Amino acid sequence: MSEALLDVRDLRAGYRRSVVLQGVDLAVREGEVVALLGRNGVGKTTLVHSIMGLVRPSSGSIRFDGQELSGRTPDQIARRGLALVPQGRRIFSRLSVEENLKLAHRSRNGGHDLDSVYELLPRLHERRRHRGRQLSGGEQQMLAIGRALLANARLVLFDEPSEGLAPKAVDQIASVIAGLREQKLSALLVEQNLHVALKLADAVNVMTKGEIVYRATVDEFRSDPKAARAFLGVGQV
Amino acid sequence: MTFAAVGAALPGLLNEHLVSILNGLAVGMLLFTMAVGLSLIFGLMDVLNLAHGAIFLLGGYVAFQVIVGEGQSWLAGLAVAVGFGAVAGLALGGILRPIRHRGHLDQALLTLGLAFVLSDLATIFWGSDFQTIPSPVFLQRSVEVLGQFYPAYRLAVMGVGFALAVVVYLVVERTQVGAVLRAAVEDRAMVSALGINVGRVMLAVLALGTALASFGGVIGAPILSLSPGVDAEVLILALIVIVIGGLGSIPGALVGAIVIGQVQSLGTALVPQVAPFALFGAMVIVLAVRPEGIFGSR
Amino acid sequence: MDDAETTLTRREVLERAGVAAAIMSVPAVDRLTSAAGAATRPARALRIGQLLTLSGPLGSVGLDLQKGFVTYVRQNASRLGGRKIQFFVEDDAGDPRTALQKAERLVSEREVDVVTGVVLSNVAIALRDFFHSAKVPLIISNAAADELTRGESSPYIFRAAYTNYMIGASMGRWFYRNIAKNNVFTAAPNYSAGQEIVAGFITAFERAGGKIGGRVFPPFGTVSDYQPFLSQIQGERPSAVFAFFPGAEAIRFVRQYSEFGLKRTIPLHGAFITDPAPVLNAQGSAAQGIGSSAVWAAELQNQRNARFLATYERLYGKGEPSTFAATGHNAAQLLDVALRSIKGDTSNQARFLRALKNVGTFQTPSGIFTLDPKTQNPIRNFYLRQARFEDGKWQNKLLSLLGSFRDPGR
Amino acid sequence: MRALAPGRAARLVQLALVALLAMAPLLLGDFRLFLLTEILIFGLFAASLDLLVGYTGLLSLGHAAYLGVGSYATALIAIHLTDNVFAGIAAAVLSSGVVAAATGWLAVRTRGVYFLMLTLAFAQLLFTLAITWDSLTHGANGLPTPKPTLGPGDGGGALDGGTAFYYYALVAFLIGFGLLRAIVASPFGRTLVGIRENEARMRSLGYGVARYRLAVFCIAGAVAGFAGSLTVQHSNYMSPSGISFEVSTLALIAVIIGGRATLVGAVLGSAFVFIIRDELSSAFNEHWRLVLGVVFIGVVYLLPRGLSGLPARTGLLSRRIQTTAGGSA
Amino acid sequence: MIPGIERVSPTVLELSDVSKRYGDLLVLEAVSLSVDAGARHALIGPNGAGKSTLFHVITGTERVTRGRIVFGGKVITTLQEHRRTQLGLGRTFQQTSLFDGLSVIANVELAVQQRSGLAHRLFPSSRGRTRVNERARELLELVGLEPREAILAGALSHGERRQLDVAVSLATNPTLVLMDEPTAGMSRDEAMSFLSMIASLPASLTILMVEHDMDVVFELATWISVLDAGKLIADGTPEAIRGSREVQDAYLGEGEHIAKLFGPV
Repeated sequence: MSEALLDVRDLRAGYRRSVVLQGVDLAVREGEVVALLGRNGVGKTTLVHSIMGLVRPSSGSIRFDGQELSGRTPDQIARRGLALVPQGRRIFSRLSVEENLKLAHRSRNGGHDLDSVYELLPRLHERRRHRGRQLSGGEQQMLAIGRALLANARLVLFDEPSEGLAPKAVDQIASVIAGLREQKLSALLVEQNLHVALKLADAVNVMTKGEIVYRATVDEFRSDPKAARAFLGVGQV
Repeated sequence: MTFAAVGAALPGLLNEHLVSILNGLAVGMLLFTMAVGLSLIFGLMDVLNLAHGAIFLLGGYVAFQVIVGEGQSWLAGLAVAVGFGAVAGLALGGILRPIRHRGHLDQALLTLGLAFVLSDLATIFWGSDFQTIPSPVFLQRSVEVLGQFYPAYRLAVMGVGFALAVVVYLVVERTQVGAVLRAAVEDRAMVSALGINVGRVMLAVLALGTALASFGGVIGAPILSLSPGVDAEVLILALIVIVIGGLGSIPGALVGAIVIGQVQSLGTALVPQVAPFALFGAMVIVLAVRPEGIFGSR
Repeated sequence: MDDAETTLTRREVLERAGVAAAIMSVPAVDRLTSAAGAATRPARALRIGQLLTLSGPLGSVGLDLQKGFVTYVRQNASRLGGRKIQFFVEDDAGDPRTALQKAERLVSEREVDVVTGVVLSNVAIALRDFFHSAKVPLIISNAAADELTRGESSPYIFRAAYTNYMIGASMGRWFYRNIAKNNVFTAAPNYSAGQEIVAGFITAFERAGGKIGGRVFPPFGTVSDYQPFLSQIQGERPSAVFAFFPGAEAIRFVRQYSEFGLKRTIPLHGAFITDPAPVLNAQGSAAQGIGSSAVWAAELQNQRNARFLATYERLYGKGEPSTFAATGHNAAQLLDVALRSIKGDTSNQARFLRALKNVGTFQTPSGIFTLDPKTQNPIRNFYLRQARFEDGKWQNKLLSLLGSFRDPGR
Repeated sequence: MRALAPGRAARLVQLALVALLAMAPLLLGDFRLFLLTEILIFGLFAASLDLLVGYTGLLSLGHAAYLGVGSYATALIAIHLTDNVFAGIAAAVLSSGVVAAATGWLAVRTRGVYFLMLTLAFAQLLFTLAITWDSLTHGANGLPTPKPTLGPGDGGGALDGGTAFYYYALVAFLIGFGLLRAIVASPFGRTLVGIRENEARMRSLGYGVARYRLAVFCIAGAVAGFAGSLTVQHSNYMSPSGISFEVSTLALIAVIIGGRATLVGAVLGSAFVFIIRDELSSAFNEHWRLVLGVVFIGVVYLLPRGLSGLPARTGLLSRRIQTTAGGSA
Repeated sequence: MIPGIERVSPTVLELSDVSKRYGDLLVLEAVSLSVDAGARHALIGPNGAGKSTLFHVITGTERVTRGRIVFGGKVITTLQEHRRTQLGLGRTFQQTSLFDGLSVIANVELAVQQRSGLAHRLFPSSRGRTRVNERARELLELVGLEPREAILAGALSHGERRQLDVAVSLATNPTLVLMDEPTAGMSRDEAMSFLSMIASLPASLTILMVEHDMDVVFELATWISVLDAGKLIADGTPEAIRGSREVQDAYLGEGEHIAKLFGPV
């Protein structure tokens, strides 16, 4: 296949003293959803933040559509076509739903606009005048997704979208993402909920201790006895 | 709200001290122009701009130079001063940039040093004598309010202050620009991940805040007179206003300004002996009861 | 002498050009004379310390005192009592503790023979014990605290200006005769100068037969807005108001008195409320017609005043001197007259002090001037001046002589 | 756990400095000696502020309040009771400590900007009180006080003349400064640094943080009061301007310029401020503030550790710095 | 509790019926749990299970909404954090929380002096100081940081910081140490050496840790409690937990059948 849309090579990054990413390689091709699994604290969010420019990598490269992103600021990266659905949603709690959405909006021909997002996520339309802090967790997650859609990005980074949600809300979010996948959305999906990840992704990467230690298609993963152990970080793979 | 409560509790008070109340509003509105910028800058950047008073003073001097020195119109003076304030804000942004990563106390210290330098530069250019900008000719009269005379200029200041409060409120609460601002106060990194250049937003807010301070210096000059020392005086008042109202809150700045205006005016009228203490007393009480200020959130 | 020159030259850096030029020229003259008379080894130059408030809101007062002093010196070939002189100028920034430091410097490092100046009362009070125990004469050219002429007097402290009592008292009889007899209100900031000036006024006003209606004392230094006090005055409907406010407070009070409509119905007059020129300019039309007392006026028709005005103009350009320049001039003249009586010989300090104390009566630009040997404080004329717009600018114009006044002492 | 275990060389330097200070009257003229006395007293005041700003991380803009309380206490005792220096000092330390306890009770509960504003507010309140309470403080005119005496009764052993007072002030300074040194080197001082570095962790280690903050606030206040007492005894005068905003600001500037959390830096900074003010005020008229402001900005920018951090920066004396860093840290 | 396994040691910490609610969100639901003296007790569970909250109510950072916490025979349910520490409840932090501007030994001394009652002393005896210093050295030796004692804590590596964190916690003389994800962010080597350090700690010390790394858990733990969605779903020896179906479901989601989850390590 052609060159990947997102191509991360030997990426190292960290905070102050601790090196969190110790040489990560990862690729997402156009129209593909790639899941990134791993327990807490292995560096998944750091990886997402490095791609988005929120953490400055110490070495390695992040190429997006052939261009180097490493060293650019988050706003520059966002304008090149990446969007983030962050861990913990990070909704602007004092802004209304609609203001949250408008803030993220970058128009593109044939892309999403406010109406199409409301159509896709009708709950947001109902609550468009409510402030961010008045939403339930599931609604906030939808808003975070809506924000990413309105950015009309070419690649969306989902950071644990099911985290901290009630089972019903997890199902809803999962079906929204599944719907987007049908529309050929390219995405990197960080998850701890294996069930959700396996349902939504084309390929799976497992990360432990700042490295990707396992990579496979979803089908391979399901049938591989080492897979679950890799996922749980039990024993060396 | 304060207004209504006072009026209801003491029916006679309103008539007897109407002028004091009115005047408290005028003083409050003048303080608001100063405090709102200070508060916005703190809310967004975590920088307590102790040079805000110096910019107030310099803004007044710049307008004085244009209006009295060059004989230009009041409006021209105002425009030049506001422009000057905005440029000063941009410069301040540039100066603060290298120490952004240090704590906000270091940044406060830097602005304290700037305040020293700026106010001294002002005395080099304009001396230490009092300089006053006469109020615009059409406002140089008194208006009768319930049998007492009241300076038209102060009514105008009050009106402009209110208008400014409304405009600032609307811009921040109702426009896209304002939404960016509110969002950035809450989560700067996320705003930038949405593709918005937060650095530019912060510069804009700095420029707006200092332009407002400069504006305050111009409209305050006919009332206060400009001289060294006015900068510290006004800065301390504005700090009290935003601490009472809650750092970073626009409604807080408005309410704080009105409260302090009334303490200074109505308070002096009612209990002149206590008034000098009331200002700081009010702040100590607010901080003791509600440490984050009336509208503050921590 | 080099020392003097460097001191003064350095000052020149940021000094308003006129003064600097004038001061600098003093040692220049000295240099000429000392070169010529090197053989005769004249007595060393008289070292004069000037302790003035030169920065801050009252900086212009200090500067005016200095200009007046220099004007006198220049009128007399840069000599006092026949002696060459050397100036050492220190700025107290209006702060008593700074003043003490500067006084220490003048006395112990510069070894001055006499100190003049002092703008603020609290500075003068702080300095009193210092000069008393340092045994160096101090000629105060402005600070007017009563106590330095009364309970806290010192044989080393002389005054060339006035006491607060005199400032207030000068307006009493005139007010009774020309403005109002009953229900007169006083307004002054609540600190000692305010209280003392008001007390002086009330003493003289009541002695003339008047009755006071009430007193308003807004807090000192913390009020930027007099509206509550003005409303109070308005509510009491007095027949007239006597007021004293210093500097910025005078600007605000007079302007607001007019803006809040009091001026239409209640006449306002006072002491020092439309002085000096920057204050009057800032007050503008709000000051129109206000009468206040002063120890000097430009229009005074006497030979000495004419010379004073001419020299002043030559040194500092166009622009009328302030009354502070006049008291600065008085201080220099007081010193000169005393020195002349002992032929400029200050080697015997007791004699020098006696000469100062018994300097007696002499003519000054402000009219006849006598130093009361009992109080070491002047007996002098006060004049009534009125704020008017004339010749395209705001001015205090001489109206009449209020009389000659003295402080009763203890 | 000797907090500061400076090498023998550093101790020699200290001894030499003290010796130099002791010989100052022989080396300096009257005015310089006067100035040095002022610097020592103000330096002690600034060092007490450093206890808050540098060691505990509390930025106070109103420290002059406690200096002022001490000054007024001493002035009033001297005027109404006795001019004995020890009575004056006792009254100053006690009263400023008490006022610091009362105001600190509220202040230590706040952080950052709020702490800054509260301390400023207390100082302005006391300033206003000093101006208004005419019957006690003589208002803005201030209180001239009699010369202090060392002996038991009034008039016994008057501290007359610059040299006598200088030695008295030097001893007082060394006692006060030594006390501060002992405090920062003590477990208590270590506790303060711990609070500055990581308040949450201190709590989890079982420290009641508020109590320690209050304690240091009181100590800093009492030492400031001590310096206030010396101030009055030196100038024989006290007025509200001694509590002014500018006094607090200058002390803060001295601490920052000299270097936070060094104590010696506070004294050095005071010397720097005084020299700029007194030497430049003749040369630049009132514009010494401009010079001080520029220097201050430069220090904040380039020398976060102040002038006393300069040797480490330039590589000079780097060995000494290392040993002290290792020992003190 | 798994039948057949007897608990013989006395209980150090006992939670009865502890619930915590944030607004509408019930984060902990009637959790009852006891920790035995000398245990190496691990608390595991998927993300969002409420482990951190449980931790916080034990340390006192948060208050319980309902329930009772008994530590060392004393009810500490409403006690302030620092008071709990004084009773012998130590902790390490998920984000290592140290005094970066102080040397390694000074970090430990700060903790030691609190326990020895020296903290508020202005003029301690030199014997007192020496005792504090000696005790701090002992602790550094215990965690293997002794050679680094003069370094600023801010200059340590990540793994070393964790070691120091443990030493600081031990300095408060705890009977129980709570460790919040002690190996998070460590490389594998660091984690393993950290593990052996923990293993070498005196057996009298009780440890309760939240940990994700199953290697660490099964290597170290003598007892495991599993939390899911705010409820305690399993509690037992490592062997018992390995076989638990509920635990498997909690981790993988119901109906995900993937090979065997916990094989022999």
